[in-house]
Parts: sequence; C-alpha cells; structure tokens
Amino acid sequence: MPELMQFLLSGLTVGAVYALVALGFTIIYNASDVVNFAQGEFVMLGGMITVFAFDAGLPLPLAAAIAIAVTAAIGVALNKLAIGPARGAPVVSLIIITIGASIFIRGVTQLVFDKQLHRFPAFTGDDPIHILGATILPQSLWVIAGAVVVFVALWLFFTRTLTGKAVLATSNNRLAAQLVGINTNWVMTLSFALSAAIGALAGVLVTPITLTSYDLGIALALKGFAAAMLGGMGNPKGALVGGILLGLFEALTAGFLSSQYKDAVAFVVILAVLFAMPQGLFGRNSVNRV
Amino acid sequence: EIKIGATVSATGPASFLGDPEAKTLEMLVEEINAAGGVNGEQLKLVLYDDGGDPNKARTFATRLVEDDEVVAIIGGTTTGTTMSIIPVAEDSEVPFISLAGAIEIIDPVKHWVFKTPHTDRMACQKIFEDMKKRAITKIGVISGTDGFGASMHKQCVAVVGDYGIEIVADETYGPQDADMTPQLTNIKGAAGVQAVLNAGFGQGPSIVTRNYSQLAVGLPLYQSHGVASDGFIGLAGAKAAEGVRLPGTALLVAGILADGDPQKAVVTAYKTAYENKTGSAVSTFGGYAHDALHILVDAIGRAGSSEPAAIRDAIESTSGLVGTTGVVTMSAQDHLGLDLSAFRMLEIKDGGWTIVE
Amino acid sequence: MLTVEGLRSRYGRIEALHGIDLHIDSGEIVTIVGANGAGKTTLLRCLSGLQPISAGQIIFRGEALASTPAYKRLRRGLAQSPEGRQIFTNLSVEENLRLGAFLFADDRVERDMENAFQMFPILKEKRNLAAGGLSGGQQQMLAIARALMGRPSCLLLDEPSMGLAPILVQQIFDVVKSMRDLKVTVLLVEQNAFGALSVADRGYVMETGKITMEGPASELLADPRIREAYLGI
Amino acid sequence: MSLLSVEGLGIAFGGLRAVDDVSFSVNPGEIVSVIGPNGAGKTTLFNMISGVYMPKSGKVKLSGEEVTGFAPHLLARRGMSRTFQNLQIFQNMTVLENAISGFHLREKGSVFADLLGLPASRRRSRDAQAGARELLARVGLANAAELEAGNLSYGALKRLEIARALALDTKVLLLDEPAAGCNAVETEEIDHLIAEVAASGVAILLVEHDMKMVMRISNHIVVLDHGVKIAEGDPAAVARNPDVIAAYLGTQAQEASHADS
Amino acid sequence: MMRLTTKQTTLLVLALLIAATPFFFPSAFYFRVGSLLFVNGVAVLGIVILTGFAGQISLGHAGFAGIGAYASALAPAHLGLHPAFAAVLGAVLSAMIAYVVGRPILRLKGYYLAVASLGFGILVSMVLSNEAWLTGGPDGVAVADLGLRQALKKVGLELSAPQFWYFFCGLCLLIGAWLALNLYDSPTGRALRALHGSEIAASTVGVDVPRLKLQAFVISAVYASASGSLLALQNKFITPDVAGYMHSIELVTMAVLGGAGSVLGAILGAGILTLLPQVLTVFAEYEQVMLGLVMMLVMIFLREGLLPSLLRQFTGRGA
Ligand SMILES: Nc1ncnc2c1ncn2[C@@H]1O[C@H](COP(=O)(O)OP(=O)(O)OP(=O)(O)O)[C@@H](O)[C@H]1O
Ligand SMILES: Nc1ncnc2c1ncn2[C@@H]1O[C@H](COP(=O)(O)OP(=O)(O)OP(=O)(O)O)[C@@H](O)[C@H]1O
Ligand SMILES: [Mg+2]
Ligand SMILES: [Mg+2]
Repeated sequence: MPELMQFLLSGLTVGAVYALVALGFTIIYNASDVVNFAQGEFVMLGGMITVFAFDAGLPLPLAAAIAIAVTAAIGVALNKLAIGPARGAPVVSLIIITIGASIFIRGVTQLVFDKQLHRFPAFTGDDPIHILGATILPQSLWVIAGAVVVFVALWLFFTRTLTGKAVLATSNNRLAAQLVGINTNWVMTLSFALSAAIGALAGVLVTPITLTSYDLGIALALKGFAAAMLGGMGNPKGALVGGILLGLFEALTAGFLSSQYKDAVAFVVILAVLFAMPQGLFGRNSVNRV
Repeated sequence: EIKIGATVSATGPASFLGDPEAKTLEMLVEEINAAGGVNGEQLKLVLYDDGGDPNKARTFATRLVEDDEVVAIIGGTTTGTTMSIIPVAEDSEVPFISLAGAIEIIDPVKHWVFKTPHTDRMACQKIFEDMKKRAITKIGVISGTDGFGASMHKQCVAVVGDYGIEIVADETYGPQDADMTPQLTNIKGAAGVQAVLNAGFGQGPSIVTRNYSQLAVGLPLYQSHGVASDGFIGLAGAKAAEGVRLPGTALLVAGILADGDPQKAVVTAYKTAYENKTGSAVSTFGGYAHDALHILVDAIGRAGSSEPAAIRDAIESTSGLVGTTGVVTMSAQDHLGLDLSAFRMLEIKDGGWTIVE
Repeated sequence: MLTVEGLRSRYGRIEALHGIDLHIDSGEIVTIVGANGAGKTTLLRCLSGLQPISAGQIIFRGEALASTPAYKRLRRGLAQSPEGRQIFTNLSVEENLRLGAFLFADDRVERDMENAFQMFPILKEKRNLAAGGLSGGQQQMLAIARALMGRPSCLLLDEPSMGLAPILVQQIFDVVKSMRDLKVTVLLVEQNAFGALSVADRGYVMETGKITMEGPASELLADPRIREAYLGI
Repeated sequence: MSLLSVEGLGIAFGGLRAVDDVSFSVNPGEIVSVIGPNGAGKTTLFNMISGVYMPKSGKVKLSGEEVTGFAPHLLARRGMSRTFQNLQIFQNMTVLENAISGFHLREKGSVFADLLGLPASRRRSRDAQAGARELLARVGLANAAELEAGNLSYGALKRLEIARALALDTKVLLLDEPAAGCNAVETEEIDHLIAEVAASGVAILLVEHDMKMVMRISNHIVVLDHGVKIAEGDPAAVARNPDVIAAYLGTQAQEASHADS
Repeated sequence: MMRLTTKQTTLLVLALLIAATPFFFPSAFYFRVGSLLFVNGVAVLGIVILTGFAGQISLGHAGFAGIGAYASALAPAHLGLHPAFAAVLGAVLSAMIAYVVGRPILRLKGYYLAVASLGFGILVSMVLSNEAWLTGGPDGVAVADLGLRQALKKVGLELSAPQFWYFFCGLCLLIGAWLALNLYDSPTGRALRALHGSEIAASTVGVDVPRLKLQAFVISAVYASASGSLLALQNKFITPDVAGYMHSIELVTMAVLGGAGSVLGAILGAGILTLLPQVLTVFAEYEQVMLGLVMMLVMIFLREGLLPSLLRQFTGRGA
C-alpha cells in the first residue's frame, strides 16, 4: 500500500496546485462571467517576480509580497486598460481580450526577465516527510495549506459579506447592480486585484515544486480551467474539489494505468462528470424562467 | 554581403533550446563580421523565431529562400520543425544545417541537409556503454512525451539490446508536469531494476531528479544530453542532483578539460564570449548553433563562393573542424561527422560537473 | 424636485427621445402614458443613468445629473423599478432585497425588509429561494420591493402593474398612493392608464419620443382623446 | 374529441407543488383562459403542456394522442405553439427573420440542399418570407421588419412573439400574458387577433391578468390557486364565484372593472 | 435594378482578392503566406458556422484538423489510398467522430462546452503524439504528394509549389465560403441562429435543437478536417501540433477577431492572424507583445469583430 499512498500524496500535491489556479478564476468569473485566460500569467508572474526579487538579494517573504502586490496591480491595470473599456462587449470578445492579454504579458515578461527556467528554495527545506511509507515534500504541504486558506477566505467572502454579494450581483445583472447603487467598475477592479493576487500567491507557493518560466502560465491555466469546470465554475468549493480530484485522477492513472494517457484519462473523467452533471460537481444551476 | 538564414524556436515549448541558439548566432555573426567577415564579405543573418511550430518553420524557411534569398539555412531547433524545413531546402536547393537531434534527419542522407548535434541514438549508446561498464543489466526508463523525449526513447529502445541491458519499467511524463513520483514509484518497485534513465529536456528532468531524491530510490540516475547546462544543477538542487550522470559535450566542462584537449580552446572561447555577452550560462544547445555557423562559414571560405551548391559541396567535405560538440568530419555518407568520442560521460559531484574516467 | 429640459437620447443612429421637457414637484405623483415604443422606458433609463443622453438636462434636487454615473444616482435618492424586472436571478429573494439596501448598513434595513414582506407576503415565503424561480408576477413584486429598499426620495416605476393579478394591481396603486404620505415623489409609467391616472396628480402623454399633452390627471382622464387612444373607452 | 386535454397534471419544485392534479380540455375554435393569482402555477402548467418541463404526474393529450413530456419541437410538429411570459426573442436576428423562424417546420428541408443553395431551398425561404411579412403586417410590425429584434420596445416584442407563434400551422396556441405591457387600446387589437385566430378553428389556451380581456373573449375559464384548480366555468359564473373573487379578483378590482366598462 | 446580395458581394470580393493580389507579389513566399491564410480561412469558416451562427463554443476544433491532416498522411502510406481520397476519408472520419462526440458534448453550454471540446481536442492530439508506431509520434510524419500539380503540368499549366497551393487553397476557400453563405440565409442557417438566440423558443417553433447543433458541429468538423488535409498536403509533413489546443484557440481567435458571425469577417480575421507573425518579424523580440496588443485593441475598439464593427460605423455614418 505505500505505492497507493505515494500516488495519493502526489495527486494531492498536483491537485492543490490546480486548485489554487482554479480558485483564482472564480472571482473574475463571478464578477463578470468571463473566464480570464490570463489567469495562468498571474501565476507565472507571482513566481517570476519572486525569483528575480529573491535573486536580487531580498528576503524570500519580502520578494513574495512584492510579487503579489505587483501582480495585483497588473490585474487592476488589465481591468482598467482592457476589460473596462470593452464594457458591454460580448463575452467571446472579452475572452479574446484576456487571451491577448496573456500573450502580451508573456511577451513582456520574456523581455523584462528571460526565457530560462527558474526556481527559488522551498520555504521549509527539501527533507521529505514520511507518511505511511510514502513521502511528501514540505513545500507540498504549503501548497495544500495555501489552497485551503484561499478557499476558506473566498467562501466566506462570497457567502458572508455584502461586498461578495455585490460581486455576484454584478455578474448576474450588471444593470440592476448599478440601479441598487453598486459601483460596478469598482467591483471589477477589486475582482481583478483579488484574482491576480491569488494567482500570484499560487505562483509563489508552487514555484519551488513546478519551477517557473515565462511560458509556464498556459499549461497551468488550462489545467486550472479544467479543474474549475469539473467542480463547477464560480464556486470556490468546486475549484478546490475539482483541482484536487483532477490531481488525484492524474496521479492514480499514472500509477496504475498508463503515465502516457494520464491527462487523457483525466479529461475523460471530466467529460463523464459533465455528462452526468452539466454544471460540474458544485456548479449553480441558474434558474431562468420562460 | 552574404545572407545566411536561420529559423529557430526562440519562444514556445522549445525556447529552452532555441533561445541560446538565437543568441549564439547573433553573437557569432557580429564577431565574424568584426573580424572582417568571410572571403572579404560581411555576413548578414536573417533570423526568424518559429515558436516551435513546424508549420511556421516551413513558412519561414520559404521566406528565407524565396524572399530573403539566403545562401544557406541554419535552424530547426526541434525535429518537428527540422522535418518540415527539409522539403523546402531540398526543393529550392539550399544547404540546410539542422540543430535537432533525431537520426532521421541525416539517415538516410539527404543531399542538402546536415546537422550538428549528436543523434539521440548516440546519447543512448554512450549511456548504455557506461551502464555496461558498471555491470547494470536491468533499467527503468522514464521519458518526456515531447518530441525530444519520445524520439530519444525510441532510439534507446532500439539499441538497448546491443548492450545486454533490459528495460524492466517504462514510464512517461508530460512536458509541463509538476510531479513524477507515481511513475518513479512504479520504476522503483520494478523487479531487479538497477538504474534509471530519464530522456527529456526542460523542467521535467529537474523535477524527476528532485522526486527521485524525495523517494530515496538510491539507484544510479542517468539524464540525457537534453539537460546539459549549468542551470540544471541549480534547478534540481545540488543535493538531489548529486551522482547524476549524463552524456555531455566538452562545453559543459570547459574549465576542467585537460590542457591538451583539442576542443579546449574552442569551448573556452565560446563560453567566455557567450557568458560575457548574455550574462547567462552557456548550454549545449547554443553550442549546436555555434558549430553550425562555423561549419557554414568554414565551407563558404573553402568554397570561395556564396553559391548554395558550392557551399553544400564544401560543407560535405568539412574535415577536422573543431566545434563545441566535437571534431567534425563529414562525408557524402555522413552529414553529421561526429562519433561517440565527442560525448563525455559527466557526473555531478558537489554541485559541479566532473568527467567520469 | 426633478426637471427635465430638452432631453434627447439615441440608440445608435436612431433618436428615441426628441427633446423631452417635464418637471415633477416634490411629493408629487406623476404618470406618463403612451403607446408601445413611445419612448417611456428610454426616458426612465435616461433618468436613472442607464441610457446616455445626447442633449438636454436632467436636474434633480437642484443638481444636474447628466454626468452622474448610474450607481451614484441612488445615493442622491433616485430609485428605479425597471422594465423587464431585472432582478438578480441567481441570488435568493432575501439577497435581492438586501442588495436593494446595498448603500445602508443600519437597523432600518431589517425593518424595511419586514415592510416589504408585509407588502408582499409571498416574498417572505420564498425568501431563501433563487429569485429566478419566481413566477413572473412574483418577480415584479420583488423588483418593486427592491427599489423601495433603496429609500428613494424619488421613485421611478416602469409598468409596475405588469403581470400582476388584479387584486395586486389594486395593491400596487395603493402603494403608489401611500408614497404621498411618505413624501416620496413618484414617476409612474403605466399601460394601465386608467389606474395610473386615477392615483396620479398630474400626467404626461408621450408619443414617438415627444410629450404631446400634459395636465392634471383628472383632466387627462376626462379628455376624450385620451379616453379613445389609451383607455379604449 | 377535444383537441387538447390535460388530465391530472402535476409537478413539484423542491417541496412546492406548483401544479397539482389539474384537468381540463380545449376544443377547436375555443378560447380557454387560465387565471389565478401570481404564482398559482399558470406558466408552469404551460411549460408542462408545451414540453419545457417534464410533468411529475398526469397526461397531456393532443388530438387524442398522448404527448406527455414530448420535446417542444415534437409538439410543434403536431401543431402546438406558444408565446412566453418572459420574452424569448431571437435577439441576434431581424424582426423579419424572427417571424420567418416561425415557419421553420414548413421551410426546413435537407441540410445539403441548404448548404448548396439549391433552388428548392431558396424557394422555401422565399415562401416563408412572404408568409412572415403578412404576419408582421397582421400584428402591426410591418414597418419594423428590417430592424434588429433587440431594438424593439417591450410591447412590440410581445407582438412579435405572437406573430412567430401564429406562423405554424397551429392547431393549439398557448398564449402567456399576450397583453402584458400593452395599453387598453393595444390590448383590444390583440383581442381581435386572438378571436380571429380562434374563429379559424384553432384551440387557444390563454393566460392573462387583464380581466376585461379574459371576460370578453373566453369561452371557458379555469381558475388556479396554489397549483390547484379552484373553479371553472363560463366567464360570468367565474366572475361571480366568491372563491375567485377572494383569491384573485379582489373586490375593488371587481368594482373598477365594472366602473369603466 | 442591379443589386447584388450580400452573398454575391462577398464571393465576388473574395474571388477578386484571390485572383488579383498575386500581381503584387514580389516573391514566391507571398504565395505561401496566401495559401496558409486560405487554409486557416477554411477552418475558420467552420467556426463561423458553429460559433457565429449557432453560438456554440468549441476549443477543440484543431482535433478535427488533426484527423484530416493525419488521414492525408497515413491513408496513402498504410492503405495505399490516393491522397485526394485520403482527404475525403479524413473528412468522413471527422464527420463520424464529430457525430459521435457531438451528441454528449453539445448538451453542455457555454464554458462547459468549451472545456469538454477542449478535452476532446487534447485527446486527439495525445493519441497522435503517443501512438508513434502509427503516427510517427511528436516529431511528425511525412505526407505523400497530391499529384495534382504534376497533372496540371501535363496540360501545360506550369505552377511552382507555392503558386499551385495558393490557387488551390484559394479555390477551396471560395467553395467553403459559398457553402457557408448559402447556409446563412437558408432555413437551416436561420434555425441555427434562432437557437443561438433562445433554445427554448427555437424548439417551440419546431427546431430539433440537439439535432441541429449536431449538424452544425459535424459541418464545422468537416471544414476543420479539410483545412488540416490541405495543410498536410501542402507541407508534405505534419506533426501533432496541428491538433494542439493552441491551434484550436487560434482558430476561435481568428473568427472572433474578424467577426464570428460574418463569413468575410472571419476570413479577414484569419488573414490578420496569419499575416501578423510575418509582419511582426521586424519587431523580433517584441513580436508577442505586439500580437497581444493587436488582439486587445481590436476587441476593445471593434468589439463585434473587425468587419461587422467597421461596417456598422461605415453605414452608421452613411445614413
Ligand atoms: N436597445 C435598443 N436599440 C435600439 N432601439 C431601441 C432600443 N430600445 C428601444 N428602442 C427603440 O426606442 C423607441 C422607444 O422604446 P421604449 O422602450 O422607450 O418604448 P416604451 O415607450 O417603453 O414602449 P413599451 O410600452 O412597449 O415598453 C422604440 O422605437 C424602440 O424601438
Ligand atoms: N423552475 C422553478 N424553480 C423553482 N420554483 C418554481 C419554478 N417554476 C415555478 N416555480 C414556482 O412555482 C410556482 C408557480 O409559478 P408560475 O410561474 O407557474 O406562476 P404563474 O401562475 O405563472 O404566476 P404569474 O401570474 O405571476 O406569472 C411559483 O411559486 C414559482 O415560484
Ligand atoms: Mg417600456
Ligand atoms: Mg406566469
């Protein structure tokens, strides 16, 4: 059984990475119904900026804080300069804008930094922790903890605070949101800042495991997107569960079936789940009467 | 002015390889021009970034030939891009020096096509030779599913029998995967396994190495030439990378080469120039571009002409040219011109490279 | 209280309002009647800031509103129950009401909500259900209740009686009337011209983007042209 | 035989029995109205009859054939069409195209014919277009034909929906609050339209809160409250029914509607 | 009165552009870019039908391009089929797979459909790169020559390879556009646009919504497959990249950038994204930055896509 345990721990590690990325999607989605395809770039920026600040001699926590702040600012800029001006555009147009933004951010990053792979040391060393005959790196625990903390924070935000409700209201009916006095522009700014910050935090946490480079964002965004859809878009619970499940499917498939087709199996499972539950595991079934 | 064309994957999934190639080409052309050019003419480099997309590579190759009217093409960072450039070079009769690994590029020999890197088959052979010396007969293999990993995997499977070695576990990982412990757990659990070989490039091998140490597999780990750069040790972590062996070029160990080594001067010069110019460490891949350009320039010089056909013939008669990868001697039957001796078996010790033997 | 001067507004190339002048005094109930497509909804959207204006002025409590974004107009006291109801379908009934009082965080919110529930008991029954599941008429009640939660000094109602059962239509007009006691000014757009003119102080008639008649409600109610064109009598 | 008959139809949402054991029938040329307070289950009833919701119990029969839970397009083929309380307009099309869509069943042929633009396909399109223009004229939207549907006012959209529903070779027409958002005069025009359609032999099921209209044109009225049928009969009888007055009409409304008629 | 319909105008403009621009080509390379544009255009037309008309998003259409491409590569080698028939076989295969996959997938909506189709595309590209014994793996496989160019030579029409593929792909694009334009204004096209507007209303007027969506999916898959075949045949070499999700996203971007609901617009979008990388080579390092910038700016200022937005402004001022 230590093999199974190892597969599970591996799945949990990778799953937590996906979950963190997926959680980043939820806020912007909840505020605007847009899946922000630049979310992976936020993760990448979190990692890259930390790397370069750290290499420049800053202590790691400070480097990470700077990375998160800068990325949040970039998120706000993205909203102000690109998403905001396109207000009222069809959702597909907004998606293309976010894809354009992701290409743009990638391009700038490769100019400002470089195209190499990077990594900074794990927060609490590399000595594996033994659990039931299997091992896990301490950094994985950081990632898992990060995912759980972000999840709890988001869950509280959306269920317990009026601001959280204002975010939901903005995506549900922007017009009505304005009528009840919600400054929808501000909501969007807030959402982008939070999403970007969560993305950057994810980047800070996962870089010691996944390494980082200017083009790391695409793959992560794709997996995070898939995880979010599996769980049900917009629901923090879905993002967390979807991410972890996706990681577990991959690890178990790689362990027991075929490492070549592990991504394929993961997608087949997603397809099967969506077939039975078209809104994902926890997606809200929006009621629209006719 | 002599126009030389290049299309490399400076961005995209193979930018790890293509970026140093692009930088090397730019740097060397500048260097050569500063030193008076070739045959009294200045070189002009037309460089495109195909992003690793074979379709784009073909378009750029067409552009180089038809629009820029270059006399030769360097490039094709990956096997995929190379293979789609080949028809263009053959059709329009322009010599083409590829920077990709697969043996199919030059076997069978194509009239206009050459390449500088060792074939991945040679890397396999070098590794298996070393394993044989250590009396290893059962190994586990883990490879990336990208072109590099898959192609090397295929070649290794093809030649492994020649060395009396058996593959008892065979696993893969995606190029962007974050954790390979399940695959390594399976390899570790395979009956009788004595060593593990990882064919791959990019972040995969670093993560494999880290996971390998996390799982305390405790068997010799071989990496491919795909990770042959100083960066690898930093990414994998010196502790995890300790004892990892891989077939590398002289370039990686420029500092510790014996003084009499024929390559010492060339690799030291290139390494110093590159690192001064770009501020980042040299990698084997930049070395491929270095060699390609030097082969080309040497050929143009000997041909005394910048006619594509003349250049091609001169490339084919390259002899004893000292490059970073090895000493190149081509012939009509051999458009690579390297043998196994060009590879050195390296081992990571105390966070640095050492030469085994 | 509210003065509109020479208001024009367009959808792309097509002008929907060709210079509207009207005024509402504080505490007054004013109604606008007009045929389909006359521009009533467009006018209300201009007032609440959802629709850009191309010329003219809106002066509300002595201040020009033209450049005030929609979300700030509620702060000034202008609330709207819009056409098409525009409720938050994915949120619960209670959340809809709470968002109606988004600007306030005092005890009065709870009291206002109780009042709303008293006015429309069905909303209380459904308070925890998604608003999107409500019947058409229930959604209409929610839209009106939500507008009231914003504590308006001036209430813009776009066809509030639409889709309501007769018993409730009467109640809605009673609610409108009761606004008079609360010193809330009301601008009421209604297809039920009879009902609207019955409760209003004054009325305007709108035709194809222009005001064509105005006067005290009782006079309009008696005007044969109106009786023929809008009351069907 | 009645054209449409509903037997013991019921459905629940969560714990709420939105419609419970409702039965009635509609004959050709007849106008049957369903009235009841807000949330009584009228729209839900429509949704079950027209195949949007799957009933939990009971049967829907169309010309004697049981069609319970059939998909809407199968019902459309059998001659049922409807309008919606919450407008369902094809916003991305012109007014004319919206109306042409109503003729879908008549104009549709093979996809290949459409892809290749065969004369047959074009002829069918032309015929449908002619029919659609006629219908638009009938509901007073002839001038708006080329506009994008999204640009119409609410009342105009309401009429566009009716036009679209009339396009089919309809045998049973379900109208959910067709006069909402229309003033008394406009309502009367819709009245005439409905009466005309009924006179041509179509069975009409109508939900409407405008009592003047309902009383004027219905042959038969079914009253729902809390999902249950509480009364049924001809307009005069229903209007006098104390349960109906208490639950739905209200005393004042009663007076008002007498006062101005 | 001589008044051309939108359909005739579009086809005429397109045909003129294809025929006339070669007179301005300074070198054969431009034929290559032109033919790539047409190849992309063909695939994008499929997206127009699926996304522009029917409103269904697919992020997996490159999967069908991959099937078309590999059919052209493998059927001649393994089945001895003529490449032209291999392309047809690819289209048939794509249609069949689309039919099977489309049924479950198309029940999903919006982003859920997007992720499901994305998964499908990834599955295809994975099979193509993992089953190396058949497909040559990630490094790709060579494709047989179509032979049409040689045949033309026999009748005295001598064309260089880029020239031949330019006109051949141009012709294919014209045919594709003609079909798509026919569809737009046909009963089926209207029904597709209707279900885009409201599925419920569409079904109450008799539209068999699931079936029609499936038809659109199959048709668009055939377009993608044809595009893949053309690419494989002209490159004579194909790698699994053709089926990769980047290619899928690129196709959707082309369509939306130019205007997903408009045939000419989408082709314009294909043109821009095909030409842009060639133009941007002068910016070398800044290429990505510029590409991202262009995408954002177009969508911000011309939100319905280039062509529809420009037309709207144009007619807006004209009237
Ligand atoms: N979004 C829009 N785009 C373009 N034109 C519009 C739009 N909305 C309304 N219009 C046009 O503006 C005019 C006024 O419409 P409006 O909705 O204000 O009328 P209304 O008086 O509220 O009618 P109703 O009683 O039917 O609701 C109409 O001619 C309508 O066609
Ligand atoms: N999809 C649904 N989800 C939850 N509740 C529903 C749903 N559909 C209907 N209901 C409930 O069923 C009841 C009946 O609703 P329905 O829309 O049929 O009423 P109605 O008679 O048409 O009312 P109105 O006159 O206001 O349109 C309501 O209480 C409503 O909340
Ligand atoms: Mg209105
Ligand atoms: Mg209803």
